[in-house]
Formats: sequence, structure tokens, C-alpha cells
Amino acid sequence: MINFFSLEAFKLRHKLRAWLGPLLIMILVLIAFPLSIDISQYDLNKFYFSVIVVSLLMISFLATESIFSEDYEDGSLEQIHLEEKDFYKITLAKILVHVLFIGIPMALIGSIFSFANGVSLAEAPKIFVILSISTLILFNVFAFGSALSINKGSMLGVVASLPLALPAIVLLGRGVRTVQYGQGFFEVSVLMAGVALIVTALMPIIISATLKTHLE
Amino acid sequence: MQLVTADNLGYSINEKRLFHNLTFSLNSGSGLHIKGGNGSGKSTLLRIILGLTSPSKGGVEYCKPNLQVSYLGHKNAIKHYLTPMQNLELMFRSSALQNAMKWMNTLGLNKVQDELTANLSFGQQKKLALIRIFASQSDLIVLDEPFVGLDNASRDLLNEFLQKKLASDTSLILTSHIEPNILCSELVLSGETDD
Amino acid sequence: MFLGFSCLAMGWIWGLAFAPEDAIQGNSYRIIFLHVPASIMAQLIYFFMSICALMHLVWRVKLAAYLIKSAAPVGVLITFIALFSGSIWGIPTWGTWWQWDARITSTLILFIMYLGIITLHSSFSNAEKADRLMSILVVVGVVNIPIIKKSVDWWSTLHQPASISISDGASIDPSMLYPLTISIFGMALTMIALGILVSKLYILTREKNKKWVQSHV
Amino acid sequence: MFNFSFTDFHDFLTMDGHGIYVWTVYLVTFALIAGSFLIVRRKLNVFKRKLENASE
Repeated sequence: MINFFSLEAFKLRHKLRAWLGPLLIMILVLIAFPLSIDISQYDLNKFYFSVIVVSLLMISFLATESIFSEDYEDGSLEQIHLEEKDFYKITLAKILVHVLFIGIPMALIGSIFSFANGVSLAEAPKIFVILSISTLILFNVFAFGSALSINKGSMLGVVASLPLALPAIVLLGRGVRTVQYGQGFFEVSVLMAGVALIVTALMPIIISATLKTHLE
Repeated sequence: MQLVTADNLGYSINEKRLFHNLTFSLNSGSGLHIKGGNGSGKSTLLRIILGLTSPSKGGVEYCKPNLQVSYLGHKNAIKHYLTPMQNLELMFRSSALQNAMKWMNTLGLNKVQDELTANLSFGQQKKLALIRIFASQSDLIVLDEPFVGLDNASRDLLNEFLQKKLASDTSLILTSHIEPNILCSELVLSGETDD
Repeated sequence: MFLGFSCLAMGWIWGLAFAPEDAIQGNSYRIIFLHVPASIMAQLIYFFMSICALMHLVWRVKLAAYLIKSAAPVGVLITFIALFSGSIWGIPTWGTWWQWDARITSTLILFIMYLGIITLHSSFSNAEKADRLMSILVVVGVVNIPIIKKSVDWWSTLHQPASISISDGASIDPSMLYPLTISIFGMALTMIALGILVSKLYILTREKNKKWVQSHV
Repeated sequence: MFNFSFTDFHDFLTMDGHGIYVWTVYLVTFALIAGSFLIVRRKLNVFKRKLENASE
């Protein structure tokens, strides 16, 4: 498993476009929002979180768009199937590498921006924890979406996996609200961590079945 | 000793039948050359033997429990944004890597070792993909049109390598329009299958 | 099918004409005889599709995949009716035609899921592969159904709690209850009839070059 | 149970102001359901005819 993890990290490190692109776009989105409409700082504090949440949703979709299509197109998926007979390990490795290299930085950017908009320094790490847990959930769900529509364009992936991502967003929203009102943070974050772990454990099984169907 | 046996294999896609009741068996150390026109299902048959695709009828059994297979299909399975050197690191772990490096020199790829694979010619990319076959220990080698795009020197190299492998009890299944000068039994897939 | 039509008609007429006026909402509550059956059916159809999906994935029953593919458009229709009637009903009672209430949003998500299933199936040329992928999506999507069911209690927003919840009996008085049950029954029969009709068409199109299709026609 | 709860037919139509909503919903639903039945039935017949002259 470690070997798969290092192989995936090796591949992603060399593909700057897939790694850095989403992060830059996220920064752009978070900057563009306040510029587009001139809002008073007071209002901004109140609903800036929804901008961060929506951009997180959008960017995590963008980041996982070609997570499998590259290996599918150039035939490496077939080679893996010969050795491994199952894609569970490679899928888990891919998702974790993407979360580590793209998800966590995204959460970092999100919490920095939330800090710039009225969140005190003490609460910024809380935001970071919640955002990174939710990137884990979102990456799993959207990886499933991109596995479904592996070479048929990403629109199909979104239509299929967005309904599954929305409950996660509601959970994230609930978590963010606890930070704003300052209580109940621990319970919600533990709940989210639980959901994230279950999803991370189960989703690769479904994705591996999907990939096998594609290879048929 | 029998390595792979297939009994009345049949495959149809969207109710169109590609081939049906194919029965053959392959002993270790012997070769099987699958012939047939374009679209007669050669590649699909290979994929069924490899277990990638499940046949509509019949089945394939492997007589050896965990059979080591090395396969080269139409897709080269190499990463274009990496250099040949890095591609080898992806394919092989430490011990086999030395062996693969040796093959890279014999195939004359060491000149372009640090260039991006994307800028290599089709033939060079094919040679890089073939290293996966040369440098791996496997009981069964499956090749889909291996000779396409290779220059004569590499073709002879491949033929000689395959003969050596057949001698050392590894079996081979390949499809190729270019006649390989290896002695192997033949299986012809007729294009239109009558019911 | 005629049984379905007649049942539905009876439920509606009874609900429209004879059921007494609701104390709070006046007459606009009569839409309930349409909205509740529609949303119940929307979820039941998805539940039916997930059973077919399991059958297709586990036992490779080809017919199950055909049933999913033909039940999906019926699901789209009924979910649209549920959403449409819910929003129209919202105008007199809540003042706006669209409320970000948990139950309505989840039904909207269900609507998107139905569309997703149809688009997924139609974008693959190889039919068997499309069937299997669709079944996988349906099985994974079924997790959303309990969320819809529970969404009312979790986020206790302004949506009316379920009129007939199995556990604590009906929260509306009998004179409205009978027409409601009849129209639910009627709607179910009508949708089943429509589903059978669509699947008849779809099975024929999928198996058109098989022997039994020629003899049947 | 079966007492007609409206004073007269006119009241039945207007339902003191809410009638417009109730009726639009019922009419649209009826149109959708009946419409889909007809469309599918017509497609079925067209398909059957196509099959018949195809198999002659």
C-alpha cells in the first residue's frame, strides 16, 4: 500500500497542472468574490463562509476531474488489474494523495481567507479542521463521479455525484455555524470525522467496481 | 503442462456476435498466434484471456494458481509527462530496475533518457513499453501487435527474446499481421460468424 | 390501468368537493391530495429502482436493468409533479413559491438524481456497460432517501410534518384521511401502469432483433 | 361524510381565492400524466408498425 501511495505522489508531483491549478483557481475565486460586489465588511463577515464552502465544493470537483481518466486512457489501469486484480488499493492511494496535496492546502487557503474576514485567530484552526475533513468527504464523492464518467466528459460526473455531495455540504455548513456561535464545535467535528472515515473506507470499493465495469 | 484452457468461448456486444464456441488450450513453453481480419475480435479475445473482459459464453481457466502475466496492448501504458527513466521507476521496483536499465541501453534508449516521453517517436515509445515485457519474469506473455512501428533491429531482438522465453518454459499468446519467425500453433478468427 | 385512473379520479373528486375546509389554510390545502401521493411515489419509485439495481449487479438480471431504465422517466415525471404542486401550494400558505426548506430541497435533489441516472445511461454506447454503471449509481444514490425522510425532523423547518407517519397515526382528521389514502392508492396504480407501459416499449427496443420479438409482433 | 362542503358551484370554482392555485395544479398534473400515457402509447404503436413491416 505504501508503495502505491508513493507512486501516486510521484506521479502527482510531476503533474503541476493537476496539482497547482485547482489551488490557484480557488484563490482567484475567493479574491474575486468581494471585488465583484461592493459589500460592507459587516455583511461580508456574515456570509463569507458560504463563498468558501461553495468554492471548496467547486474546486474539489475540479481537482478530482481527471483522477482516473489519465490512467484509463494510457492503459496503466489494465496493467494494475493484471497485478492486483482489484483497484481498492490504487483508488485509496489516489484519493489520499489528492486530498493531501490539494485538499489540505485548499482548507488552509479557506481558513486564511476566513481569518481575513472576521474570524478571530483562535477560531481559524477550527475552520481549518472542518474544511480539511470536508475535503476528504468531497474528494471521495467526486472521485466516484469522475470514475463514473471516466472518458465521457466531466459534466456527467457532476450530475451523478452532486446529489451525494450536498448532504456533506449541509454537514459542513452546520460545522461552520458552530464555529460562528462558538459552541458545539467538538461534537460536530467528531461527527464529520466519523462520516469522513466511513466514506473513505467504503467509496473505493464502489469506485473499484465502477472501474472494472469500464474495463469490460 | 497445460497453462491456460478455454472452452467454447463466445462474445457478443449489443447483440452482435463477435465469435462463438472457441475451444483451445495452451501448454507452458508453447506459443499461440491469433490471426484474423480487422474487427474479428482478436484484441477482445486477448482481453478475455487476461480476465479484463468477461465472455458472454464459456470460460477461461488458469491451471497455475497466481499466474504472472505480462501484457502489452495497443495502449503503451507509459506516462507522457515523465521521462523514460521515471517511467521505468514507476514500472519496476529496486531489484528489477537494474535489469530494466540494462534493457534500456540495449534498445538504444539511453540517448533520450532524460527527455520527456511525449517528444519521443512512436517506435521509441513502443520500445520503452516493451521493456515492461523484457525485464519482467512472467509465466505468460500476451502481446497485441508487438511488431508494429519497430525497426528491423528491434524486430529481430524481439523475435530472439521470444524464442529464448519459449525455450525457458514461458508461454506466449500474440496477435500480429507481421509474421513472427517463431514456431507456434495458430488460431484463426473468421471475420463474419455464421450462426 | 383503468383501476388506477378511476381510483385516482375518485380520490381527487372526493378531496376536492367533499372534504371539509381546513381550519388554518382554507381551501388551498386541497393540493395535499396531489402533493403527498406524488412525493411518496417519487421516493417509492427510487426505492424500487434500487432493488432492481441490486438484482442487476448481484445476479446479473438483465431485465432488472431494463426496469430501472424505464422507471426513471416515470420518476422524473412524478418528482416534477411533487415539486410543482409543493411550490404552488407554497404561494398561498407561505407567501413565496420557493422556500429553502429541507424537505423541498431534498426532493429537488431526488429530481436531479433521476436526471443524472438517465443522462448516465444515455452517454454510453455499449448497453451492458451502461446498465451496470447505472445500477451502481442507483445503489449509491439510495443513501439519499433516508436523508429526505429524516430531513423534516433534523432541520425542523417550516415544512408540515408528514401527514401520515406510520408510527404515530394520522395527524389529520378522518374526513380528509379517506380521500387522501384513496388518492395515494390511485396515484400508485397509475404510476405502476405508466411504468409497465414504458418498460414494454423499452424492452421491445432493446430486444428488437431477438426471435421472440418477431413472433410477438 | 358526503355533504357537499361548498355553497354552490361558483364557490367550488373560486374556493374563496385559493381556487386558482388548486385548479392549476390539478389541471397541469392531469395534463402531464395523460400526456405521458399518450406519448408512450403512440411510440409503442409506431415501434410495433416499424417491426411489422421490417419483418415482412
